[in-house]
Amino acid sequence: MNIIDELIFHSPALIVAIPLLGAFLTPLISKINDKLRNGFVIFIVLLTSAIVLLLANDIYSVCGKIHTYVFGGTQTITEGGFAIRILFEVDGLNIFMALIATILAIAGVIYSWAFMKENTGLDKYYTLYLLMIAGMFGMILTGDMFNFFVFLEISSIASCALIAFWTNKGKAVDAGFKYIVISATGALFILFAVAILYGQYNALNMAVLASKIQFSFLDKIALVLLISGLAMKAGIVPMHMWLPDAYGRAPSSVTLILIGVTQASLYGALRMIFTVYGGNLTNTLNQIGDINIDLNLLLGIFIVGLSLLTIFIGVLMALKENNFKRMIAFAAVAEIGYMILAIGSALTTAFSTTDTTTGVMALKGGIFHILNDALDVGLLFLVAGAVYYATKETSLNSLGGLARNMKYTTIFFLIGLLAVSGMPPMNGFASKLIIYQSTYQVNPILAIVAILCSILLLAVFVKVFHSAFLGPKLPKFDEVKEVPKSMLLAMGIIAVIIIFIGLFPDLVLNNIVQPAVNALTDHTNYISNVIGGIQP
Amino acid sequence: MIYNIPYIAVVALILIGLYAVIFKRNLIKIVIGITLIESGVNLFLITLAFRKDSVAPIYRGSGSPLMSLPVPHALTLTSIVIGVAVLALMLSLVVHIYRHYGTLDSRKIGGEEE
Amino acid sequence: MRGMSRIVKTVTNVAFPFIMIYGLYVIAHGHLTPGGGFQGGAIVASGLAMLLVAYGSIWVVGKIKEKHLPVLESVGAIGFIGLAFIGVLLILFYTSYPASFFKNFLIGQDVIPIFNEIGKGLANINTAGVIPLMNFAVGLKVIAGLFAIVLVMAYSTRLKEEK
Amino acid sequence: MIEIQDFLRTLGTDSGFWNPLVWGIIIIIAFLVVYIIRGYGKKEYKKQTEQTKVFLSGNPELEKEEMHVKASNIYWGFMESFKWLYSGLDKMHTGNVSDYILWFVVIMGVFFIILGVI
Repeated sequence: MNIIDELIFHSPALIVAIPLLGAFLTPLISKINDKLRNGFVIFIVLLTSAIVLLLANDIYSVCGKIHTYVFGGTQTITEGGFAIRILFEVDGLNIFMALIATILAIAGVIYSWAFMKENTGLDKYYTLYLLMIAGMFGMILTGDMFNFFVFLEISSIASCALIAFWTNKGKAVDAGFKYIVISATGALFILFAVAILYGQYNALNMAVLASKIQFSFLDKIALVLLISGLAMKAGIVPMHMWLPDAYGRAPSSVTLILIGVTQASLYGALRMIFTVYGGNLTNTLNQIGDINIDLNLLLGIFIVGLSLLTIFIGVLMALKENNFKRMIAFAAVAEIGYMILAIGSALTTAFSTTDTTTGVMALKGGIFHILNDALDVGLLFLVAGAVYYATKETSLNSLGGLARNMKYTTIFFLIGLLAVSGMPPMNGFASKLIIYQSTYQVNPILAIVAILCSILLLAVFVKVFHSAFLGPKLPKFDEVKEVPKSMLLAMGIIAVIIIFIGLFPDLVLNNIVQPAVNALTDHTNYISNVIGGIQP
Repeated sequence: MIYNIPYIAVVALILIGLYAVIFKRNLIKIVIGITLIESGVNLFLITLAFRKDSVAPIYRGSGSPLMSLPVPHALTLTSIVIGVAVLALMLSLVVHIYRHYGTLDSRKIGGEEE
Repeated sequence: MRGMSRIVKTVTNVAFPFIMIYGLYVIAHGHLTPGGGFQGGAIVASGLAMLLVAYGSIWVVGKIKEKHLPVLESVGAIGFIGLAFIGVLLILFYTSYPASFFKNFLIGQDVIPIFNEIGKGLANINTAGVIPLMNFAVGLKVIAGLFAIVLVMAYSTRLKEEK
Repeated sequence: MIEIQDFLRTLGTDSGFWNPLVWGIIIIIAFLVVYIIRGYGKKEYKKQTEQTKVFLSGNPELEKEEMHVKASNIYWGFMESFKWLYSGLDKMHTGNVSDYILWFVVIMGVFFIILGVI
């Protein structure tokens, strides 16, 4: 084996370990020089990204390949048949989420260079930032339920401290406190569910659990606790209220990673529903008369109901809001609604024997939208941060006429605006088209609500565009200059990716999204690949 | 019955914790509520490890053939460590909130206009 | 925070060394008996917190340079992750070694004789390869981290009293 | 690996399609149309003359800050007609952390009932 093969073999561990090592090296390096520290952090993130790309290349080379990495040993199962080793299991969905996280991490780190320059305590900022990135990657890559909980807590502790990073503002500290209360409670209920599952099956590994699960009474309780805990972390209405607080008060570079953490929670919910409980999804729960109510139908209808609420309330609150970042945060809530709308519709149909294509298509749209949402909302938050950096204003009421001084920022905002409201030729169009199409086949009302809310979303951002960037040049903003180059570079990276995906959606759909969908729907492949057919 | 008492205690602890988080206004009491939930979950994990007539998994020479499971012990320990970190973070945020607003009433904080 | 009465200080003086020794014992024997890096570190940190309560934060801050604690904490964390990394990095030098992250490379291998000798030798006197070393690293991190937290919190109460 | 013609493949659904080439041409045509229309504009427009001054039917020009439509004034009618909805939503968003957890418990309870556990 040459060095590249070794690197690929060890990559799941290295992706988490390198940011972790970098995080604790940062305070030591920042004793030497500030610029060196910033460069070091960027180097660490780029190194991690390179390894992610290597791993992605490896995963996509063979259809349905799952890379299993064992910590501290070589066999997945110890002598005596105990599945107690910690495994990292990387399949199409994991690597898809890891690619999203990579883009966000690179953009965030580059953005931080200029954005956080005037703050003190930057060594702690970068330490926490890398810890947050490590936690996010860990949540995405792990194949162990308890390990998932640990990384969830790592990422939420680090992100909480970063939300409250501007401690001179009371609201930021308040938002940080709310976030830690929410995430601690959610994570504890997830831990409770993990404990229930462990008590029944003596296993913590997702694949082993998936092969053993019986769907007994206790498993139902565990499912409820898992999904509601992860749904709260993912910001689904009516558990979304922490999200505008946290997104709105955190520094913009932190918000970017927070989006990744939120979506990692969403990934966790997907993994729990489709993989761990995947074999039991068509279990009949109730019989009313002649009608059998299956689990997937019940779960799907519940999730669709929540998603409609999420889209609707998110958009309506965004229309009313006058704080720039809080408004984008509410729009982000609505965007999350689109994803779970697609996932819920997929659940209602994915396992019926008569209609197999609709469910897969809805799932495709939903997963594609995860990528697009991260990029669009991330770009908008970066623009909001740039506006704050230039003007020190957060309220839209006191902004105006910025397009005259901040040309590039305006263009980036326009790109983000078009993308988030699903206009061609941006990436939001492709995924929303698939979502409308597939939900229309499930129930036309769903598609109608989705399209209406998409139009309202456009209205929201037209309001921002008008009040912040258009209009006469205000005298108090005469001195405003374009933001520094590193911030423009970070926004540019995301904007270029948005336009690329927007122009060639089919390419992305076939090469990146399709393996993720396959990984979700084919849960027997997951089990047999990871534990190798051995029944522990 | 006697073996069910820990589970009853788990549910009671979690419910008391949730009660404190939802209905108490003092931030310190909310923090205490979260710690109570955490203790409930930890107690649950520890209880799972115990088998009837089992001994701690470190004594090899004792007569009993049964050992309690070591894995949930490790899980509980990790959970406690995380709990300490969360507790410290929450309390330090409460200190900051008190410095800004001069109160710990959760209804009176964060409502000011900018 | 101001110091407490002479009785408290005297009792602290007597109890402090025993708490330290006990905490360090728990760290050092973590792989054999119940305990380990975190538990021992917490014991040591609670001993230091007792010092803080008895003598007051002003006195303690005068004795300890607060900015050195984060460095100590980082060193502990780097030690832990570095030991885990060595398990992977060995592959660079010995191609047939079954390396993996968190590999316990000091015991049970024949590829690297020198490590094997040390590992076996130490294994005979009741060690477990890298686990005690990791316990030391974790203990260092926990002592520094918890003490820094307690110190900062005591510091903030001092500010309030001055108001 | 990815080949050149993969870039030009069509994303097709039953109700629409997306082809980079077709849409690229359409966007270029749209820009051309815009450019042509722009070409019909006034040629005698000159910057920094009396022409560019604001003319409000002879009224004096307002301060720049008053000229700009504030964000809270946009969609005023929409807000007004949906007041009943927004009053409910405002009541929901209390900003109190206890209520957030209360919603979580409520959703968990609903979920318990739906899955038939209780």
